[in-house]
Amino acid sequence: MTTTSSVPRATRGGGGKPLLSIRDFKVEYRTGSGTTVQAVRGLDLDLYPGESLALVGESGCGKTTFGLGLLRLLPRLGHASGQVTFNRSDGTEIDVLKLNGRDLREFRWRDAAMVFQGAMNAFNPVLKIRGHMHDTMRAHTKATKQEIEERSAELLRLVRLEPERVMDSYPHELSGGMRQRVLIAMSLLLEPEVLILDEPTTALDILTQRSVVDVLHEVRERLGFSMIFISHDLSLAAELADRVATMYAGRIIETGGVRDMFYKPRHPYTLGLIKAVPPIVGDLPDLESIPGGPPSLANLPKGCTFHPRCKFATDECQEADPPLIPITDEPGDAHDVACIHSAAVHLGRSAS
Amino acid sequence: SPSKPNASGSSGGDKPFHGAYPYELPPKGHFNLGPGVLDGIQRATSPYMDLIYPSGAMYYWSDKKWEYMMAESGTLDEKAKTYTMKLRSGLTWSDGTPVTSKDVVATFNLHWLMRQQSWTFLSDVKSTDDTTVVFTIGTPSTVLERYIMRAPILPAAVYGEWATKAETLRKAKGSLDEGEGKALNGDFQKFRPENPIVSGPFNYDHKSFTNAQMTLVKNDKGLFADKIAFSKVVLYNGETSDVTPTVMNKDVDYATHGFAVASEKTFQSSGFRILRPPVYSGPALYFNFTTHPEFADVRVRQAIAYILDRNENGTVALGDSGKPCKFMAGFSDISVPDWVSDADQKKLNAYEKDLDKATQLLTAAGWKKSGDKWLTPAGKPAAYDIKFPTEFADWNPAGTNAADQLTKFGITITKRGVNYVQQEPDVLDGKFDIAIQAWGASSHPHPYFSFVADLYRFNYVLAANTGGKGMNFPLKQTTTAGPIDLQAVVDKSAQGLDLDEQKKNVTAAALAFNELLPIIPLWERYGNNPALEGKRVAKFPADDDPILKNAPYADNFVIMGMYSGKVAPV
Amino acid sequence: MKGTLQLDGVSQVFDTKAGPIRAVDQGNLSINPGEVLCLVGESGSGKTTAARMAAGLTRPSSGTVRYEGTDIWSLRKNEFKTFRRSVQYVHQDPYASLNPTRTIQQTLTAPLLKHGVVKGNKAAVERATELLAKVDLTPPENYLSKYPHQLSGGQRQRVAVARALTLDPKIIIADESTSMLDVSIRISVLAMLGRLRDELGVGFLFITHDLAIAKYFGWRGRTAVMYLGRVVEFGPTPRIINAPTHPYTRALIDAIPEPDPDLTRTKNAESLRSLEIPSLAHLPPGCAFHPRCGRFEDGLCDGAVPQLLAVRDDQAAACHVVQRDGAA
Amino acid sequence: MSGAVDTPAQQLIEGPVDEPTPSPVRRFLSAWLVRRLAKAILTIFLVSTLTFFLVRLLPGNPVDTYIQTQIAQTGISYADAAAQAKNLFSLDPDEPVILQYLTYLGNLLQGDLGTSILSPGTTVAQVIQTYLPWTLFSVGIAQILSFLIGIVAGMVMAYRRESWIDHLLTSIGSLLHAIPNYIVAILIVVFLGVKLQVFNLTEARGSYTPGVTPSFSLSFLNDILYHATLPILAYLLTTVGSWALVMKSSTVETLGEDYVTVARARGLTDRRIRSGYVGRNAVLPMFSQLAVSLGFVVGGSIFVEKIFGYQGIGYSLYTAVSGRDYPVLQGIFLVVTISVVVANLLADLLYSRLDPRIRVGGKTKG
Amino acid sequence: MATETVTSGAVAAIGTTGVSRFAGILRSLRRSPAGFIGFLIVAALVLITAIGPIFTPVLEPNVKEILLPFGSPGHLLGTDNEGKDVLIQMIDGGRSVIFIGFVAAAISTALAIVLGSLAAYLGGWVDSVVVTAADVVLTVPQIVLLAVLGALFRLDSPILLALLVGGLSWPVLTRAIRSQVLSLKEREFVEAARLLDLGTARVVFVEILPNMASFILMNFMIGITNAIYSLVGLYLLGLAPLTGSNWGIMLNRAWIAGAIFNDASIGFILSPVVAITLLLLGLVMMTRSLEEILNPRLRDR
Ligand SMILES: Nc1ncnc2c1ncn2[C@@H]1O[C@H](COP(=O)(O)OP(=O)(O)OP(=O)(O)O)[C@@H](O)[C@H]1O
Ligand SMILES: Nc1ncnc2c1ncn2[C@@H]1O[C@H](COP(=O)(O)OP(=O)(O)OP(=O)(O)O)[C@@H](O)[C@H]1O
Ligand SMILES: [Mg+2]
Ligand SMILES: [Mg+2]
Repeated sequence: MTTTSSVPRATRGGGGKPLLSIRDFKVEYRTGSGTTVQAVRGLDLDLYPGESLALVGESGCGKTTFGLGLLRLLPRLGHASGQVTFNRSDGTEIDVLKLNGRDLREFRWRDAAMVFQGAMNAFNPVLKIRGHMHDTMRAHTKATKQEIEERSAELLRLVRLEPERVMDSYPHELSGGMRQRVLIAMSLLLEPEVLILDEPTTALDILTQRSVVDVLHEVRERLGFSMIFISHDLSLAAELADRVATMYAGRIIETGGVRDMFYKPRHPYTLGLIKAVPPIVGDLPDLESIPGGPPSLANLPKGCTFHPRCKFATDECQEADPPLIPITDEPGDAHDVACIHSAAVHLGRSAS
Repeated sequence: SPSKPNASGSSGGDKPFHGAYPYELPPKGHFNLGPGVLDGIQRATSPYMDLIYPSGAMYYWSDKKWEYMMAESGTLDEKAKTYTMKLRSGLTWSDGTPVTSKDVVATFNLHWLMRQQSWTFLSDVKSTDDTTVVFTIGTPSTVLERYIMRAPILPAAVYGEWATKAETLRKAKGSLDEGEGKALNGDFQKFRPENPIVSGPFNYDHKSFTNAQMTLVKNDKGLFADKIAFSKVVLYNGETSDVTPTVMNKDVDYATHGFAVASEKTFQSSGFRILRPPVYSGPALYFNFTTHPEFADVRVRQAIAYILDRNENGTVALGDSGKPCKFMAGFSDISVPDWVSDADQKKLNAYEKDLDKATQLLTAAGWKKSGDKWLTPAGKPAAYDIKFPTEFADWNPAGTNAADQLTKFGITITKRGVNYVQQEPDVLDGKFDIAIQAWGASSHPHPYFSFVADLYRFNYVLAANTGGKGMNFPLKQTTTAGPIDLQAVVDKSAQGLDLDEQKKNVTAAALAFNELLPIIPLWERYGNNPALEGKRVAKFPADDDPILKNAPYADNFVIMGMYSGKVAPV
Repeated sequence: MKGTLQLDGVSQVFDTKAGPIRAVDQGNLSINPGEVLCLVGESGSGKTTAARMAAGLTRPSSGTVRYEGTDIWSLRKNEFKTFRRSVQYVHQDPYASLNPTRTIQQTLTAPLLKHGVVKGNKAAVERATELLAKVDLTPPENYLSKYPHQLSGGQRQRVAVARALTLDPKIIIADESTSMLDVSIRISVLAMLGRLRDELGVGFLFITHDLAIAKYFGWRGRTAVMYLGRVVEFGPTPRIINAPTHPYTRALIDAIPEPDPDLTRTKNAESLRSLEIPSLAHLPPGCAFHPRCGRFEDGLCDGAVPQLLAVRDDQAAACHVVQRDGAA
Repeated sequence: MSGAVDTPAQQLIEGPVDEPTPSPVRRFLSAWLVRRLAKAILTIFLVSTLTFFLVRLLPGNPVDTYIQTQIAQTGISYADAAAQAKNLFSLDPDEPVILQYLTYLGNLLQGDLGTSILSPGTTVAQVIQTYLPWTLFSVGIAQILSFLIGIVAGMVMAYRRESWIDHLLTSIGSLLHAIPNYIVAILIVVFLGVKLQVFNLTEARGSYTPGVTPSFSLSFLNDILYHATLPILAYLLTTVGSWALVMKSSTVETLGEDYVTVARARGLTDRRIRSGYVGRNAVLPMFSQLAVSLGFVVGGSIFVEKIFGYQGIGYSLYTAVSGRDYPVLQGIFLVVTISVVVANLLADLLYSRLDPRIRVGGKTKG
Repeated sequence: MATETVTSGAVAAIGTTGVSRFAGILRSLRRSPAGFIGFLIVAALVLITAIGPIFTPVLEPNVKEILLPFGSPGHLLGTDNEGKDVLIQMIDGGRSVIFIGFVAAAISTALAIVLGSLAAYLGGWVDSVVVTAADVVLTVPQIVLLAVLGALFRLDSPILLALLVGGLSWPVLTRAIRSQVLSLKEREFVEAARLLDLGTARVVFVEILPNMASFILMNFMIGITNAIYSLVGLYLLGLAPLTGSNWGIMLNRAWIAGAIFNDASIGFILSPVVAITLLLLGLVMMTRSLEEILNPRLRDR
C-alpha cells in the first residue's frame, strides 16, 4: 500500500494492494493568451485488481480528460501532474507520470488499454483491421504473423465477430457496433491489466449497445481485467460497475459500491443524477432535474463547486470545497462523499 | 552537370568565332532557304547567311563600291537593257560539284516564283555559258544591281526542280495567283530539303544544333575558305534579353542586337568595344490626321518638333547610339550629302529645341494656353495617346520620354505601350493618336526606300490594302516652294538610271519633308554592338574605318572583314 | 382517425449510389394540438424523414400530408404559409440550430416582425421577453443581447423552442430535441415542453431513439415504433412500454439498461438471431425484421410484408406471428 | 452476474455487410467511369470551342502581320505581299468563322490539329511534340520534388508546432508561396546567374548541350537535367511553399484525429505513427490538388520559360500569342486542357485506389 | 499560382464560429502574430501608396543621372534608364497595382458570391451550368487566357483591366463559395429560418451570408493576391498596355532596359520586385491566419 493514513480510506475498494493508485491527479489545459484551465482538479482514486469502476458525471466534468491523462495521451496543450502508481502483477511499480519514450510506449496497451469515446474514428481509415492488429502486436511483442493472426481471431470471436471477414475489412466497411467491438478486441490483444472504456456505447443504437455491453460482461468474466468505465449513462454504470465514482467539475465527489451509490447516494449531485434518469420499467416515474448547468472551469464557484445548484446548500457550503471523506467503515463497502450535508441526503428509494 | 560541350570553347588548334543571331530549329526552322520562304533556319537578314550562301557581291556603303564575292564582275548595258553577271571560275559546292550560271538562273527563277521585288524590274534571266548570266531589264532602275548582286546563290542540285517548273511557267506567262502557279508557289513554301550543299566557307553542323546554339563548321571547298582563318562559327540563339547574359559571359565576340543602355554600360565596363554602325533609320512620331485634324496645320507639327529635346530622347533610349537627326530630311543624315547639294542642305531646318518658337507657332495656329495646358483651336484640351511597342528596348523609352516632354510643355500625353505585334496593325488601322514607328530604311541605301517607309507605309497609300488609312497624311501638299505631289516625286526618285535626275527628285522630297514634317524623326539609330577583342578575335574594324558606315543588316562589315582577312582570330 | 396534421400512406424514396431506398414506407400518423405522438426507432429507421415530410420540408414520393384535411402540397402560397406557421420544428443540435451571427433578440424578433405578429420593434422585444420567460430563461433580459455561443446547450435548446413558439404554432415537431443534452438538463427541458403542451395546447410530434424518454414525455400520448422505414407498432405509450407486442419493440425495451443495479442485472433480453441491420437498399423480403427476429417462422415471415393491424385494444402491430397468435 | 450473458444473442457472430453482388458493382464502376469520361470529354470540347472563338477575336491576324513584315523587310509591294501571303497561309480570313469552326472540329475528330500559320508545312502536332516534352520534363520533375519536399517540410512543421523550426519553415513557406514565379525567375537570374555566378547562364542555355545526341542514357538525362535546373528551381521554389503549408494544415488536422491518439495509446512507435497513420492520411487529400496545380504550373511556364529562354510549351505559347498563330495556339490550349483533365482523372482514380473509403464510384465516406 | 491549393483543403472544414463578425476577425487577427505582421505590411504599403504621391515631386528625365546605383546621394534606390529616381517611382507606383488588385478581387468575389450562392441555392441546371463553366475556365491556364483577352481589349482604364482580371478569376472563388453555401444551406438554423417563412432573400442575405463574412474576406484577399499576380505578370510580358507607371510597368521597363545585367542598376529592378513580393507576402500572411481562425481544426486543441 502506497497510501498513508492521511489519504481517505474510501479510495480503497476491496482489500489488498491497488492495481492503480492515483493521488492528487491534476490536468491543466493551456487556453489562448497564457491562461490555463484545470479540467481535473486533484483526483484521488484506487483501482483494485479485477474491479470494475464506473466514472459518471455530466458532460464536461473531466471524465475523458482523466482517462487520457492516465495514459499520458493529452493533447499538446494539456498537462497532467500528481501521482499515478501502477502496480504490475509481477510486483514492479511504475510511476506513470514519469514514464518516457520506450517505457511509456510499453505501459500503454500492455498494462493499460483504452477504448475510446466514438470508436468511429479510432481506426486508421486506410488500414485494414488486420493492419491494426499487426501494428499493435508488433509494437510490443516479437510475435510471428501466425501468432498474431491466431490471437486476433480468438479475440474477435470472443467479441462475436467473424475473424475471416473482419480482418480483411477496412474500418469504414464495419458498422459502428462492430467497430466498437473490434476496438475492444484489439484492446485485449496484449492482455492489459486495466482497461479504460470511455463511453464505449454512446452513439450506438440500443440493440447494438446491448450486444457490446454483453460482450463486455463476458470478456471481463473470462479475462478478469480491471476496468474503468466512463459514462454519463447511469443505467450502464448500474449494469456494469462494481463501484461507482461521481465526478463533478474535475473532482470525484462521491464514490462507493454500486448498490450503495444507487440506493443510498449521499451526495446531492449523485442524488440529482439518479433522480433525473427515467427508468423503462414501471409506471410514469417521478423525475427531477438538477437546476442550472455545470460551472465553467475557468470560473468555478467558491467553496463547494456544486453549491449554486444544490438544494441542500447553506452559507457554509461557500466557504471551502469539502474533502472526500469516508462515511461507512464496512470493509469492502467503502463509501466516500465530499459533502457537508451528506447526512441529509436521502433517495427515498430502495433496492428492488 | 552539363556534358562537355564538344562544339564550343576555344581549345587546341581550333579558332572559333562566336556570334549571336536568333534562329529556329526544326520543325519550325528548316533548310529551305529559298527567297521569301518563311522560317528558314535563319532569317534572310542574318549576316551569317553570307558565310554559307554568299551572293554575287557585297557593298561598301561609304565608298559605294562592290566587293565581288561569287561574281567576278557585273556589267550594266544600258542600251541593250541587260545586266551581265560573271561568276568566278573554280567555285564549288560543298559536295564538290561546280557552281555554275545554272545555279544563278535557278535562284532567280525562284525569285520569280516567290514574287520577289527583283522581278519588278527584270523581264528575263538566262545563262550564256557556265559562268555568265544575263539579266534582261524590263523597267530600268538604279536599285536593280543591288537586287541581283545581293541575292544568295542557291544550288540548282537542290532547288533545280522547282526552278525549272517556275521557269516553264514564267515563260508560258503563267499566273502565280491561280492554278498551277499558285500551287507551285504554295508547295515550294513547304519544301524541306535536308542537308543542303553550300557554297560559302562555312556549313551547318547539323549534329551540333540545340535550341541554344548552332555551330557552322569550315567548308574548305567554299568561297575564299583559305582566306578565312576561323575554323568555325558558333552562333548563340535568341533575342536581346536571351543573349545578353551570354555576351556578358564573354561567350560572344560580336552581336548585332540592339542592346539596352544598361546592358551597354555593363559591356563597356567589362571590356567590350561598342561598335556603332549606322542603321539608317530610327523612331519617329506619327500623327493621326483623321481623328485629330488639328495636326493638319503644319505649324503644329513644327511646334512639336521644336518642343522636343531629341538629344535627350536619343540618349535615354539608346545612349550614345541614339543620335538626334540634324537634317530632318526623311532619310539618314549620313546619306544626305550624297543626294542633296550643300546649298540645299542649308535649307534644311534642324528644329533645335526652342520652346518659345513652339509657343509662337502654336499660338499662330490658334492654340491657346489655359493654365499650364494647351487648348486646341476647337477649344478642347490638347490630350493624346502615344502608342509604342513595349518590347523594343529603344522605342519604348523613346516613346515614354517624348510623352513626358510634351506633357511638360502642356500637351497631355498618355503613354500606351502595346505588344509589338499589335502596334503595326493598330497604326495601319488608324487606331492611334500619336504613334512611334520607324522612319528611314536600313536594308537599302537609296533614299527612295526611306521615303516609301516614311510616307507610304503607314499612310493611306499602303494602309488602304489592309482596309485602314494609317496616319492619312495627304501627299499632295503645298510648301513655301509651291504645290508638290510627294507621291510622284518619291516614285520618280528611284526610276531610271540617271542619278542626277534621281537627286533632283530626292532633294525636292527632302525639302518638302523637312518643311512639312509629316512625321517627326526623333533620332537616328546607330548600332551598339558589343565586340570582344583579344579573346577569340584579334581585332574588329577601327571606329574610323569607313566600312563601319555599312548598315550591319545589309552588308555586314564583320563578315566582310572575315572575308578580307581583317577580322581574324587571335 | 382524423388529425390536424396527418400523414396518409406517405413514402419517401431517395436515390442513392447504392440504388433507390425507401426511407419511409407507407407511413400513417396523425397529431392534434395538445397531443403527444412519440416516434421511436433506431438510427436510420426513417424518423427524421417522416418528420420532415410532416413539416412540409420535403415532399413525399407518394401519399399525402394533410393539414386540417387538405393536402399541403396542393395549398396555395398563402395557405401554405399558414400551414408553415402552424407547424414548427425544433432540431436536434442546439449548437447548429441557432444562427451564430445573430443575437437571441434578433433571432426571436425576426419572425415576429416579418409576419406582423406584433407591431413595432418595442412590442417585438416585449413578446420575445415573454417567450423567453415561457421557456424558463429567466430573467429574460439577460439573454436578449447574447449570442448563441454565450449560452449552454440547454439554454440554446430553450431558445430554439422559444423561436418555434414565435408564430403560435399548433404543432411542434421535436426531432431528438433533447438527445444532446445532459440527463439533468434533459428532464427540465422535457418538463418545460410538457408545460407548453398543457398551457398552450401545442401538439407534439416527439421523435427520439430513447424509449425511456418517450415513455417519460409521451406517457399521456401515443407512441409509434419504426423499423427500417415502416411503423411496426403503434399504440398508447404506457402499453407500448409496458406491454409491447412486436418482437422488435420487445427487443428494444429489453435491451435498455435500468438505472437500478439489481433490476438491470436480472433483466432478460428478447432473443435475436442477428445483430446485423439490413441495408435499406436491399431489404429482406416479407417482414424486414425477420432475419433478426427470434420468433421467425419460415414461410410466414419472409412472405408478405406485414401490415400494421390492431392486435389489442388500440394497439397495432405489424407482425405476422403476433397477428396470428394474438398479443400475449 | 448478468442475465445478458445467457442470451442466445451471445452465439451470434457478425461479419461486415457484404456488397450485394459483384456484377452491379462492376456495372456501377463502369457507369462511373463512363460518366467521368463523358464529363472530361465535354470539358475538352467546351474548352476547344471557347478557345477557337476567343483566338479568332484577337485583333490583327497572321496574314496582315506577315504582309507588313514583308513590306518592311524587302520593300515588296503590298499587292505582291498580299498575294504571296494568300498562297502561304491556308487561312482565309474572310471565310465565315462558323465554317472555319466546323472544319476545325472535323479535322480535330480525325486527330488533325492543323498546320501552323506562321510556319507553313509545320504541323501543330510537330510543334507540340517539339516543345511539350521539355515542359513536361521540367514541370514534372519540379512538381515531384516540390511535392516530396513540401510533404516532409509540412510534417516537420506540424510535428514541431510553435517551435522555432516551425516558425522558420512557415515563414519561408509563406514567402515562397507569396512570390510569383516570374519574380523568382528574375531573382534566380540576378543572383545565381549574374551576381554570384553560381550558375553559368551560357552553359545552361538550351535544352541540352550541343553535340550531345538525345538518347535514353544516364549521361543524357544528367545533361538535360542540368539545362533544366533553373526552370526546375523556379517551379520548385514557387510551389514548394504552398505544398508545405497545405501539408502542414493537413497534418495538423490529421494529428487531431482520434485514430492518431488511439495509435499512440496502442503504444505504436512514433515512426510507425508518423508514416502509416499521420503521413499517409495527411497526404491523401493533396493528390487531387496535385492535378489541379498542374494547370497553374503549366500556365506559369509562360513566364518561367520566357525568362530563362527554355524552349518548352510556355515559350511557344508566348510566340503563338504574339504571332496570332491560331492553330498552334488552339493546339496548345487543347493539349494543356487535355493534360489537366487527364491529370484530374488520374488523380481521382489514384485517390480512390489509395483511400479505401472512396470507392471508385462515389465520394461518400463510410 | 497555387494560392487556391493552400486554402481549398480547408474549405470543407471551415465552420461558422463565434468569430464570424468582422470585429471578431480583427481581434483574432491581432492575436496571430503572422497575421498581424501581414496586416501591418499591407496597411503600410496601402498607406504609403495612397498618401505618398501627394508629396512626391514630378519626375523629369535626367540624361546626366542615368542608371545611378543603389544608395547614390539623393537617390536612395538609384535611378532608372531615364535618370528618374526609383524611390519616388516606387511610392507613386503602388496605387494602381493595389487599386486594380482590390477592384479585381471585389469583382471576382462579387461574381463568385452571386454565381456560387445561386448555383448552390437554386441547384438544378443553374448549378450544372455554373459548375461546368467554372471547370472550363479553370482548365485553361488563366494567365494565358488573360494574355489573349488582353490583346483583344484595349485595356485603357485600370477599371477595365480589373474587370478582365477579376472576370477571369471567379471560378475558384465560385467553387469555394458554392460549397460553403451548399453546406450552410443544410444547416439547421437555415432550415429553421425557412420554417419561419422569413423569405428567400432574408435567408440568403441575413442568415447565410453573414456566416460567411470571414470566409468571403479570406477569399477576397486570395482574390487580391491572384489579381496582382496576374496583373504584374501581364505587365512583365508586355501583354498589358504600359499606360502610366506602376510597379508592374517598372518591372517591365527594368527588364527591357537590361537592368538585370547591370550591377549598378540592380536597385531599379529589385525595388519593384521587393515591393510586389512584400505586398503579396502580407496578403498571404493575413489569409493564412484568417484560415486558421476560420478552421478551428487547425488550431491547437
Ligand atoms: N484541449 C483542451 N483545451 C482546453 N480545454 C479542454 C480541452 N479538452 C477538454 N477541455 C475542457 O476540459 C473539460 C473536461 O473535458 P472532458 O472532455 O474531459 O469532459 P467529459 O467529462 O469527458 O465530457 P463528455 O461527457 O462531454 O465527454 C471541459 O470543460 C472541456 O471544455
Ligand atoms: N436526403 C437523403 N438522401 C438519401 N438518403 C437519405 C436522405 N435522408 C435520409 N436518408 C436515408 O434514409 C434513411 C432514414 O433516415 P432518417 O434520417 O429519417 O433516419 P432517423 O430515423 O431519423 O435516424 P437517426 O436516429 O439517425 O436520426 C437512412 O438510411 C438515411 O441514410
Ligand atoms: Mg468525454
Ligand atoms: Mg434523425
